[in-house]
Amino acid sequence: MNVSLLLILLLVGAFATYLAGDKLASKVALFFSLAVLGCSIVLLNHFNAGENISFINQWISQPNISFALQADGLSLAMLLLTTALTPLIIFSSFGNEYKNAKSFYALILFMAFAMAGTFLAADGLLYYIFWELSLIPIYFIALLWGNGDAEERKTAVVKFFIYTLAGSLFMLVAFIYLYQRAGSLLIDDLYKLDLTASEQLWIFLAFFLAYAIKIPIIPFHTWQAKVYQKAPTVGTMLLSGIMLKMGLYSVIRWQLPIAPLAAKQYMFVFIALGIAGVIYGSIVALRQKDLKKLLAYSSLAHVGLIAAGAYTLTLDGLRGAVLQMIAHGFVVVGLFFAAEIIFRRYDTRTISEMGGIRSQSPKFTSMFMILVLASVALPSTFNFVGEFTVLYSLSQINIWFAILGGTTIILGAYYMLKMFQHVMLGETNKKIFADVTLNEGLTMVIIVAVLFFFGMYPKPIIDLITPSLENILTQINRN
Amino acid sequence: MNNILNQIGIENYIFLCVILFCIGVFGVLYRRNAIIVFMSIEIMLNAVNLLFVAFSTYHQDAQGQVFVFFSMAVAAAEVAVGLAILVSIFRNSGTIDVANLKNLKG
Amino acid sequence: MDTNLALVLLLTPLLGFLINVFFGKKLGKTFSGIVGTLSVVVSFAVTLYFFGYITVAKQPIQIILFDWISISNFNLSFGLLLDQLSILWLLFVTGIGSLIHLYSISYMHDDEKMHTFFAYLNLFVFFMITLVIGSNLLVMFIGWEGVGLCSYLLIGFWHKNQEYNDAAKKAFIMNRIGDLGLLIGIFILGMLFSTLDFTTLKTAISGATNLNSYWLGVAAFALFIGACGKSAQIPLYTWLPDAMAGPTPVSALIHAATMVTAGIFMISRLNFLFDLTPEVQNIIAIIGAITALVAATIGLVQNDIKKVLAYSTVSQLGLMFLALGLGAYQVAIFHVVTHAFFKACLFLGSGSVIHALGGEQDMRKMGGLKKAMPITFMTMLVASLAIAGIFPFAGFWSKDEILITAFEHNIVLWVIGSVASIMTAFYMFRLMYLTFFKEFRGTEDQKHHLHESPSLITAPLIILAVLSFIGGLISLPKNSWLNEYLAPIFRKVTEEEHTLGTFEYGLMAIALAGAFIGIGIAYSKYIKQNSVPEEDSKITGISKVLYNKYYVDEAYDVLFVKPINALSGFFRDYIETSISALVFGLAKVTNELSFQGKKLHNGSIGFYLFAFVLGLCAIISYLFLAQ
Amino acid sequence: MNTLIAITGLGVLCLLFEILNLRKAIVPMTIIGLLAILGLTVSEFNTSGSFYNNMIVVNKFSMAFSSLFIVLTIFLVGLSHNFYEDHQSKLSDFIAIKIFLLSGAVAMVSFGNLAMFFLGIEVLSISLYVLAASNRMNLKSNEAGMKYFLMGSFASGIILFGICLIYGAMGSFDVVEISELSRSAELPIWFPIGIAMVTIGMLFKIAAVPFHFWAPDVYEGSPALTTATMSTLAKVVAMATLYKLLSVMNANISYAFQIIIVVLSIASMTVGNIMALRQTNVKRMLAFSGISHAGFMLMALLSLSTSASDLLYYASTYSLAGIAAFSVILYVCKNRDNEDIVNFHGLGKTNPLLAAVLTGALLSMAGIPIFSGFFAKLVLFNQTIEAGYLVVVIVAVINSIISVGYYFKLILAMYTKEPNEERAGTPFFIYAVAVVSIALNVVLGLFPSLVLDLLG
Repeated sequence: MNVSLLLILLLVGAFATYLAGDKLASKVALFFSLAVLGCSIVLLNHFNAGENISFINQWISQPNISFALQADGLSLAMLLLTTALTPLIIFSSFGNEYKNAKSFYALILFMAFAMAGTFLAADGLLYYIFWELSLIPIYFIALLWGNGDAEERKTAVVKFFIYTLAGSLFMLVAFIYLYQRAGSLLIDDLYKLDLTASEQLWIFLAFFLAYAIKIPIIPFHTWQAKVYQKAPTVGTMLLSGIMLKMGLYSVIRWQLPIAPLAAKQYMFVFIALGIAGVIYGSIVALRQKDLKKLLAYSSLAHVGLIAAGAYTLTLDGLRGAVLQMIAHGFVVVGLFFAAEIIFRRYDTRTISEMGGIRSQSPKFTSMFMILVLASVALPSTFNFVGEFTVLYSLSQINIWFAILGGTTIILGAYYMLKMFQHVMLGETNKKIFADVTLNEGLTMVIIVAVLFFFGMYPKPIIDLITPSLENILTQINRN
Repeated sequence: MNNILNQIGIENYIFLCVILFCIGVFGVLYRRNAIIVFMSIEIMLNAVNLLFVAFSTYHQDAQGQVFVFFSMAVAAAEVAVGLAILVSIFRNSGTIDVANLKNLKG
Repeated sequence: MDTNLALVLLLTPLLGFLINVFFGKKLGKTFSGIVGTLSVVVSFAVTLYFFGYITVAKQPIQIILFDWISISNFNLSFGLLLDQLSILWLLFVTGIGSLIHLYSISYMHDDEKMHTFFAYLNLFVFFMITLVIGSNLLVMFIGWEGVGLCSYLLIGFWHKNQEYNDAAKKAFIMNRIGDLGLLIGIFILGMLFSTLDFTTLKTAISGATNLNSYWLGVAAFALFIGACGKSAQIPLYTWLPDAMAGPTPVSALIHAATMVTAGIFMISRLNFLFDLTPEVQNIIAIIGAITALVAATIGLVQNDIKKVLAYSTVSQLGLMFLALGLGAYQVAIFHVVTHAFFKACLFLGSGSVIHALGGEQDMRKMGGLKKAMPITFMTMLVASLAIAGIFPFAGFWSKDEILITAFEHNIVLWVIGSVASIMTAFYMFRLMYLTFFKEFRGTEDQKHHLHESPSLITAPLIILAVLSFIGGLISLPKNSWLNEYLAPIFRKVTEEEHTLGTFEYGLMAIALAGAFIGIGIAYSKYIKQNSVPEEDSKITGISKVLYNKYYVDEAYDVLFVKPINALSGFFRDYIETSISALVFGLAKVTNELSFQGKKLHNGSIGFYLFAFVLGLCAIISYLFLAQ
Repeated sequence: MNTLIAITGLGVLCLLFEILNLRKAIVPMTIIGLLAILGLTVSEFNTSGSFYNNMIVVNKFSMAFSSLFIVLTIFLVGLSHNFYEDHQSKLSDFIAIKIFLLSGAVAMVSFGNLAMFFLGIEVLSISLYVLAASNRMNLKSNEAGMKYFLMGSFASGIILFGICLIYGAMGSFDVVEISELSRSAELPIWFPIGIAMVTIGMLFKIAAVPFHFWAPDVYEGSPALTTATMSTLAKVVAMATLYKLLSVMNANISYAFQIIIVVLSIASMTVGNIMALRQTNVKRMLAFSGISHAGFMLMALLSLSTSASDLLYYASTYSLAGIAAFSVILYVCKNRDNEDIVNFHGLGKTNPLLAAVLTGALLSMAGIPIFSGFFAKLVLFNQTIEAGYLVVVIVAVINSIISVGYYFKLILAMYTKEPNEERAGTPFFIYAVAVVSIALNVVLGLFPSLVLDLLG
């Protein structure tokens, strides 16, 4: 039993969903995503039992490309994030009616397939293919099932597509160049390479372009807010919950170990960029009128911090980054789902048109409150663990990084509570806010439970990821 | 045969043919009447044919002359097709001025 | 055994919280109130057990529950530490906590969200206990932020009023500013000593030979900023007066007795660190003194009964920090305890007044309540005497200790402290006179409804009044039980003991005199001249400045809030758009090129062939040149 | 060799069918015949040899490309059934012409002698002239034919002149001799010029900048099926021939010449992509995209000795995608006077299958992974970087970004716009061709080694 099974299952699921027809599509998709989740948990056990669950096979002889899926702790963690969030996201969409549902859910599963592949691929080209592949489903999801004015949406989505593609194509060039040097794209061979400082710099930058656009790091973030706003909430969840993490994961897995010299030499620049993102994102978020846009900017701030952590090249930085990735994945999905719940009832995303929900639905309010608190990293939530570790690593590099990055806990509290106050509190709203349905409540509860559990007991995840991160660190410090 | 070539020298043949060829080219470039353009193209081809013959003599080798037949045949076929197209154009537009063929552009 | 008991102590309030959250509505108001109260009472009982244990065994109990976060150079476990300090704190947190819960059952009975209220209170107690008994800085930080959260929830309890929500938000964010400082301090300590556990940290620091005093100082200062945020010191004090938006019991519990003392707790917890950084200690002392004075001055002219109490709280906290800064931790703690008694009493009393007047908080519309509500009056009088520092009430001893310590270190600080306490005496009795003496100034129907509060409200008042009367006994000069008790925690306790000479008696006399002076002024102004503070509009001059709290809020608004929002608008409207314009610009350029190119493909065969020939010639000639 | 004869025979057969009133049978029979020929070719794949004293030289290269051409022709013939429904009487002629065109193509890739090369290219071109103008009553078609004819024959003149110069320099038409001689002594200046002129002639055929001007006009004017033929078969043939010409005739290609190729390739892709952005006529747009693809394929000429298989792969993926795209275009634009992008509005709703096919084809052209176009670009980039021309690759990358712009314009039109009206009928042949070709494309993407190892 190895990881390729997962991908096959997802792919089969995608087709099955499409064939199931509009009526059953959502159920089938949910079934398959749950199956995959279970499957990945089984794999996790196998992995912890020390079995080899990798799958490596020659694919193209000339150029020498292999179909290599390797699962170490890091990959598995991200894989679990993907396979855990996918069913949640699908389940969360049960409240909505989608035209042509079969294609919709098939695309979701296909995207999950591509993203899982990205996290598992251990061959540069394979990785790149999955990376690109994940772009197509989200493109169509955002384009066809998105909301708002069609023309505006089109521009936003096409911009997003071309923007990300542009970035990744330079990564492709970098990969080809690496292939010339290594004669193979297996990640282990790439780690073995010793490139000159200038080569590393160029490769690093080529990768950086791809990742900075995907993550996004300022100033490459302009696609984000609009797409988040225009995409259907499910798409937004996929984007912000998992797809962003592809970029961050790739930084840790590919960029840093392959070009460590550049990473070390220009560490401060990239940390500074990340932190600038934190502050910039938080400040822009302060005065957003659209709830989803506000959340988009908040996530810009958070990923900025994560990126900064990753670029510190310390164990804490990397570990904190990964923890924060997972935590942020859940929180952001929860928050966007909350936005969707409100939208289902008020049919608006404009903050000024909300308010007074608390007196209508205390249940929903408390869940939303918890999510807000988690996203501002209140201790005992999962995000605190990540944020603390990241900030600690920053403080080890330079105390000022920690102070500036730490402003996120002030500014974050500011814009989140401001948002909460205007969305939930105040005089009872005129519009009717039906109490949360069972499905909605269940989704929320699961997310909240995860956040609290790992907030108090992150040990399992830490134990899972630490060895592979240490391994990566040794690669980074190899010369 | 041979001595003539010696007296005159292959270069001159080449120059002659190049000049002929260029005449053809300029004809194609500057004349607007399709028929004349065809003729100019023919001039180009024939210039080449002449050169073929010259070279074949120069090399003492018959292949060149054989090739000339090929090229003449091909040229004939080409012109046949060309004229056919020209006729249908004349039917549809009533002119054979190539400068009027500007419907397809941009 | 101890572990389980400790867990009971910690988790019963949480249990109460959960019960009230999930079943509160079904339980009904009274019952949910009882549940909430019981859960705290249970923890109080357990605390008493531990108190007995510690006084006998003198050995702190350390409990490791599970591994929590791992950092590269050390592991953080989720552990509890029950030593003299934490148990002392637990005593009055849970003790006063249960009293206030009891009080709230009656006080909040008319509110339809009573169960939520109790849920929040229990949650607060839970987090407060976590804060106090956490065995390392990060567990403490959980409680630290948790109580901040609860205070946010409780200040904004009446969430339909956006002003209250603003106050709540303000409190949370101000606390967060402090929390950042605390975090930075934690980071530095972690880097320096590779541990955040209190006991190991203590041994590490006291054992260490060559300490990096610079970083140590930075850490101490950062931690102090955290304390400022939580304990409402300058410059982060402005949230506390606004926090009075919350229900009165909340003000009593959180914003007077317990949460705001967290900063003092943290500093005394880390006394071994602060002892090594005298500069920071000086800063603390000075900040404390200034805060005491400033807050007191503002308190002089406030007309909202709770505002007065709030500012007096800030000022008292200032005095405690003064003591901390002078290294007299046990003195500060002494004042914390006594202050907890009488300030809780005062708040609850004011609560009962407000309750009686149907929510009226303006003292100008009160008066003459003495006859109507004698118990409230008596208890509040005791408490006021205590806070004013009248012999032999609790406040007298603790405040006097502080002043003596101040005098020993620095005369100026002593002067400031004394002035502050004179003012305290003044505004407290201003409050008393305006509220209880003379005739009633409120509306008619209020007058009709005037009544003494039910026993559930008065009982806690009485208990607290008694405590604020006898509270001083725990640390009398010469034979101070408190100092004995805390001896294991602090290093220099013994040197801090001062001999009772005539000189000390003199200081006591001066302090006492000052207190009487304050009361006297108040008496002459509000009883003799029978004057009532005039309308807000008529207030002028210095008192206007004071009445408007030195315009500090406005200043902050102009200095921080407005600029950030302006910046946000600027980013949103200009930077964002211009960046994306840059991206779109590239697309536009290519499109324009394409447009120009269309003209080139003009459909003319002549031109096409011309281009053909041109290309041909170019290539041929290039080849020639290349030859 | 047998392939060539068989194909010619098949062409004659088509004409015979007409005489024997077997019009119905023509398309199926031709397809069967071509399949048989394909089988023959594949079976002979490894038997290389030379015939008629080196007039024709058969080797892996020629075999591989010949099979590709045959496959493409099968698709084109399949499409013609539906395309020529209206004027059945011409059916046999058009199909026969296509077959002869194929024979010319095969001759071009398996020539051993410049005479054969010249004949092949003329057969190809003349058949294309005819096809271009085949819609007699339509002025646009006439104009297209005329433009193509004039410029084509002009180009033939250039090629002929080039051949003549080569002959003058070498005294032989036999490529083997020529290449030996070219290696040996130092040569008269005519020789490189001759090579250059022949190359330029071929560059015209593959529509590389600045010899591309005819392409958009002719593509737009000609009947859609002819356009399909030009943009897939003809372009690929010309490319392969050019490659063979250069690789056979002088393996040690001069640096100056490489520079020229670099410049032309960069120019072609840039001009092609940028011009395509603003096109509303789909055929014209694909013409420009074809120009850019020619630019990509020119990169193969930078590493002549090694990139044969890469070129083959690129050619097959590109032409398969082209066939798929054009089959959809044929379906959509049947009975329309133009091929404007408006006709594609809402195809995603009215005919999701074909819309998906077209999307796939465009994605493949854009070089999005899993479609073989991506791997084609990849291997070419790989070769080019190995040859040391990183700059070209960077430009190519930037160009592929631009290209996404217009490919997605079409996709957007299909999925986001409302359909203007229903299209009736589901012509079997078109569906078959579309699905099979895109399927082949994807298969090539999943197993690139199938092709990449053929000539390795």
